[in-house]
Amino acid sequence: MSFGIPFFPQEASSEAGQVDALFYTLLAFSLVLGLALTGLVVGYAVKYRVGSKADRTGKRSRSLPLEMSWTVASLVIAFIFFGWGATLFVRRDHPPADALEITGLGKQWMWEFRQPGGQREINELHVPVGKAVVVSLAAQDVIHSFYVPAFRIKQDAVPGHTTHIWFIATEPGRYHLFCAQYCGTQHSEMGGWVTAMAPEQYAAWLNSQGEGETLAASGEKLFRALGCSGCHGASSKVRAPSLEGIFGRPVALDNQQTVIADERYLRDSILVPKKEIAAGYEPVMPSFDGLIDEGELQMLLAYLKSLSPQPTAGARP
Amino acid sequence: MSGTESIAFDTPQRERRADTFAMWVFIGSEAMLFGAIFLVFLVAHIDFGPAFAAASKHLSLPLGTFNTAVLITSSFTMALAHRAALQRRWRATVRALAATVSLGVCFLIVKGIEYGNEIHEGLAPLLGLPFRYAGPDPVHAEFFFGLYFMMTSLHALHLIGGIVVIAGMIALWRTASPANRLRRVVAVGLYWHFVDIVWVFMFPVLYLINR
Amino acid sequence: MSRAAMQGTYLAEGSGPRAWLLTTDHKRVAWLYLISLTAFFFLGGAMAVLMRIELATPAGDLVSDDTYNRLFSLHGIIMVWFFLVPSIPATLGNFLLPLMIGARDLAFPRLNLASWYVFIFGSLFALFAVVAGGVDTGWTFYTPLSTLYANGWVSTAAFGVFIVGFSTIMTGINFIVTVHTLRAPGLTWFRLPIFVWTLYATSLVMVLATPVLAASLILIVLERVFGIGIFNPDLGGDPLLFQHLFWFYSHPAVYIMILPGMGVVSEVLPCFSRRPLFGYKAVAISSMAIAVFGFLVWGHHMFVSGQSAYAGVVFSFLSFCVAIPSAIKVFNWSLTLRKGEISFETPMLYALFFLALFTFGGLAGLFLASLAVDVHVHDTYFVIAHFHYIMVGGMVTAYMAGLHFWWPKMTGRMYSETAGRIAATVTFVGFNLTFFPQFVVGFDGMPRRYHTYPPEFQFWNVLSSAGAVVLAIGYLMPLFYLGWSLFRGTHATDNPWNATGLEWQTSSPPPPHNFETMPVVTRPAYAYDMKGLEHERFSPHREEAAR
Amino acid sequence: MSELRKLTFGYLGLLALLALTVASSFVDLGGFNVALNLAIAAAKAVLIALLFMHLTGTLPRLAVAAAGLWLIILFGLTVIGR
Repeated sequence: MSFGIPFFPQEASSEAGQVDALFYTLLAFSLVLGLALTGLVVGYAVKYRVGSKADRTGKRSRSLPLEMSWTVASLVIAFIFFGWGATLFVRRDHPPADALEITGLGKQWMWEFRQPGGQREINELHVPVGKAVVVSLAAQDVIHSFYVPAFRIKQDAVPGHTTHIWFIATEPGRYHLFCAQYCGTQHSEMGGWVTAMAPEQYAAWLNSQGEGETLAASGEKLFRALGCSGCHGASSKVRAPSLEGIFGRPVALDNQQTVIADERYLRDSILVPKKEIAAGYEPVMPSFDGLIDEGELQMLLAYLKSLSPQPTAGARP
Repeated sequence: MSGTESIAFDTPQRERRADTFAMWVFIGSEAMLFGAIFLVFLVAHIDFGPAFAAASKHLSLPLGTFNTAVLITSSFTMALAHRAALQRRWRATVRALAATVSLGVCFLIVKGIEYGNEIHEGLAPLLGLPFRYAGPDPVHAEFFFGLYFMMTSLHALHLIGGIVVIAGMIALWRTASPANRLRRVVAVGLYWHFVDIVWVFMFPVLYLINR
Repeated sequence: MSRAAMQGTYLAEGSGPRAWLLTTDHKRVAWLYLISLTAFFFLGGAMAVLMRIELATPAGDLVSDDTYNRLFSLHGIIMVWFFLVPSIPATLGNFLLPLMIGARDLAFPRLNLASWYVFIFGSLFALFAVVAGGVDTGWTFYTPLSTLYANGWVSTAAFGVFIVGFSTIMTGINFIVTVHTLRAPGLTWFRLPIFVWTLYATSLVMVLATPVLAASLILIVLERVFGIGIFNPDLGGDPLLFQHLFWFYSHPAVYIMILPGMGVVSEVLPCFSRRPLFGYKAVAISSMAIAVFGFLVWGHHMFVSGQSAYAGVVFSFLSFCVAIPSAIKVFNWSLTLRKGEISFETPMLYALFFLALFTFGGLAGLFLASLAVDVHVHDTYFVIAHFHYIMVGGMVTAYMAGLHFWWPKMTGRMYSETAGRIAATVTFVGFNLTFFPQFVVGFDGMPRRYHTYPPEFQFWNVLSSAGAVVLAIGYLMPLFYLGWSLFRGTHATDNPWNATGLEWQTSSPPPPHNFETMPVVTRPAYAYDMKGLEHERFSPHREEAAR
Repeated sequence: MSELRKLTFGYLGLLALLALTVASSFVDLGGFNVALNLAIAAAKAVLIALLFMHLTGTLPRLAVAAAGLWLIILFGLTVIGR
């Protein structure tokens, strides 16, 4: 920050420093190579300009060893950068087991978040510093993208899919939250702030917001209201699989395959129940596609997950 | 310029070689178009296999099979036209071309009857028509019928294009030089066979899902 | 000036509108394209300038958000499909391909003219959408925004682009067949000028990728008009499938755009350094490699879209691979200058600026191929800067290089060399001032397609907007001095740059069927070091200056 | 006459393959019905290309090979990407 002109973005997450390390290495490499080539071209242009006395004798036009060596060198360098970037990237899929789970729903043109305790926020997201936070993202209408530059993270929220993003905030402060995927008229106004707070302050803030109903509790009510419990409940007449502890468990299907009951499976089972049928059951479940919206689906998923002993870890694809 | 259509060529032989090649490149391009459409269907089929299989049973297998046979026959007559044109037997060529066009029209009529039945049964989710479907999972059955109408009408459009071109060729038959007649028969023949091949894939993909 | 000098050239063959609008001469069709594409270039450019003026302040004070969204959508649609994709192939390529391979015309002259009419029809169709109310989906037409929520004339615009696609395919087929069947005796594949190689590679991409774009656009129209839910998750569709289909075309499309530019530079650099192209075969083969590899990397537009991490890793790996052929080309171009006799006429200046801008734009591509960094800069101004460095800094600069290089051949006239050099330099300065700040503000986190933005980003945006004005001046200048040269320029000789290509062996401008006697080729391309060419050098400008 | 013979045999072969593919759809082959149908369709396409379309010469084969390769890319990478 010099004269209020931002040259570099703030680093405020555990990820930021690592991404920047790669970024600045790439920057240094690009500058060295780019300037070297520029220097070479300018040097040649001056040395061999028309009428200069430079020595132009000797064979040139083609040199196999030279061409081979820069091809191989480019390949090696490219693979180093590839490996480095990919290693950092695949971590996105493995949030720590004890992460705090917040749901985020993108709609035209706002972000709606729900804390694990049920507190609702619009265009504001409060998170504790030093603790892993997973935001599971859904979109109500079009594709949106959850982007916090200071954390160096971004993830699209796609209608019909559940996606995740996780981070550990390291510096208390208020950071921009943007929607990075063009989503219609007020795209540039969609966003707000992420506030990272010390854990004690975060706890105090949560208290001041009052105890809301947790997402899982809302989901349980919905589970009854939609009649799911009529078949999946313990005392039901229709034979349907029990959902106790379903999340993260392998499920045998009637086509001799086995899938892990992850969020994708649960979502599909609610919306497209005929797609994967648990072995030994009749395909009698109706589809809830079009009957519940993304927010309600998030509640149901939260409830189903809460029925498993280890709710967050491990089972993410 | 001895009898070439384009001033770029010096002999009709070279021009015909270029024509044939151009048609094949065009066919490659068309193959990508239909490939993309088939990909869309494949992705949906992976997601909703059972619903698609159930919906597919509402299509008319006898009419579909009959139409496939009609199109294969039209390809055969087109091949006969090509052979006759090579031997410069022009009357036979025109007859074979006319047979090809008639078979193409026959295909379209049968397809029209199929469409009519499906619209009558309420299986056409188009232009605000009501969708009445008795089987399980009507949402994705509707999706199947949407894809079915999209794919078959795209194919029918290609067929109509071929029919119009062949009909035009027959109408202008007298004014064309022998070299041009042969060129046109070869070019339109390649196109016609390609449209046939597209249907050869479309038929099992749409009509024969886990029947 | 004198009618006599034009006697016997393609320009003298009738001059009424009929003679031009019904021509099948590839040289005249090239002019039809050149005029229409220039109009589109300035139309799209005007929209860009309006956007930059809006972005000079953080608030949305010049135009409303809806208007702004329409501006960038149309800027993208016009620049990509009505300018960049056809630009070099349909103008310079159309004019030069038969000349360079020693043919009387393209294989299918009438198809060539038809392609122009289809282009005009399709682009006017799309322009109608603009007049009627505009499109606010962005040029990418992402679903479900474009299918369910956008309220502009999306179907009309998409259909217009779809029609223009046919014109692209026609040109592609024509070029491929021409290169295969109409090369002059002795002109083997490895004697072809690189420009022909790149046109061939580009045509390949046009023919194989455009139909997939056509399919995805048809599906959008069908979904909007008939309600078939192919990309609508509520009806069972998948919005991400659209992105796959769209980028299967649109990533290779950037190679459609840049490959011919690479070809132009490969002609200009050897000519003005009087050296054969360094590593000719490597450059030729890497052009083909780019055309093929270009199809394997589309997933890098979808790293944060929710596709599997596994796919992300695969696509990132392939993206790094596609960087190799481009790097090889840059090395080869640079080394071509070695031991040359370099002079700095306008085409050469543009070519050298291309080299610089393409190199830095390409290096920025490494950041985007690198997964973890892409997550941060994806969909920000960093991406905008990257592709403008390639598309504008690279492609448009190469287009200007080619236009100035072959202008004497096309018109038989010379332009003012001083004006040309000034324009090239103004463009280079203006370009960097416009787009370099966007790298910084993108890394700072400013997302693309933002009508308003947080005030701390203003400094960089003001720089960028100021640069846009300079850049606009740089692009307007050639309009005047080239236009002036058409009527008042000195007459050009047949080979003013003393270049080696076949196109320089016929008169300037060429006769209607290109060559009085069919050429026979006995030398490799760029034989600038062969006896008889080595030190001879003739430049009308130098003579002019001496006078 | 052998040319005509070839065309006729090709035509009859196509009809036989059509009958085969329709018949096979009435038999449950587990997951292999689709694969069999596509294999038969491919066989029919090859018959048409070779006999009716005279797919000979380097250039046409080049065009077909290119389209085939690009279709593989399109299908392969899309399915991986999902």
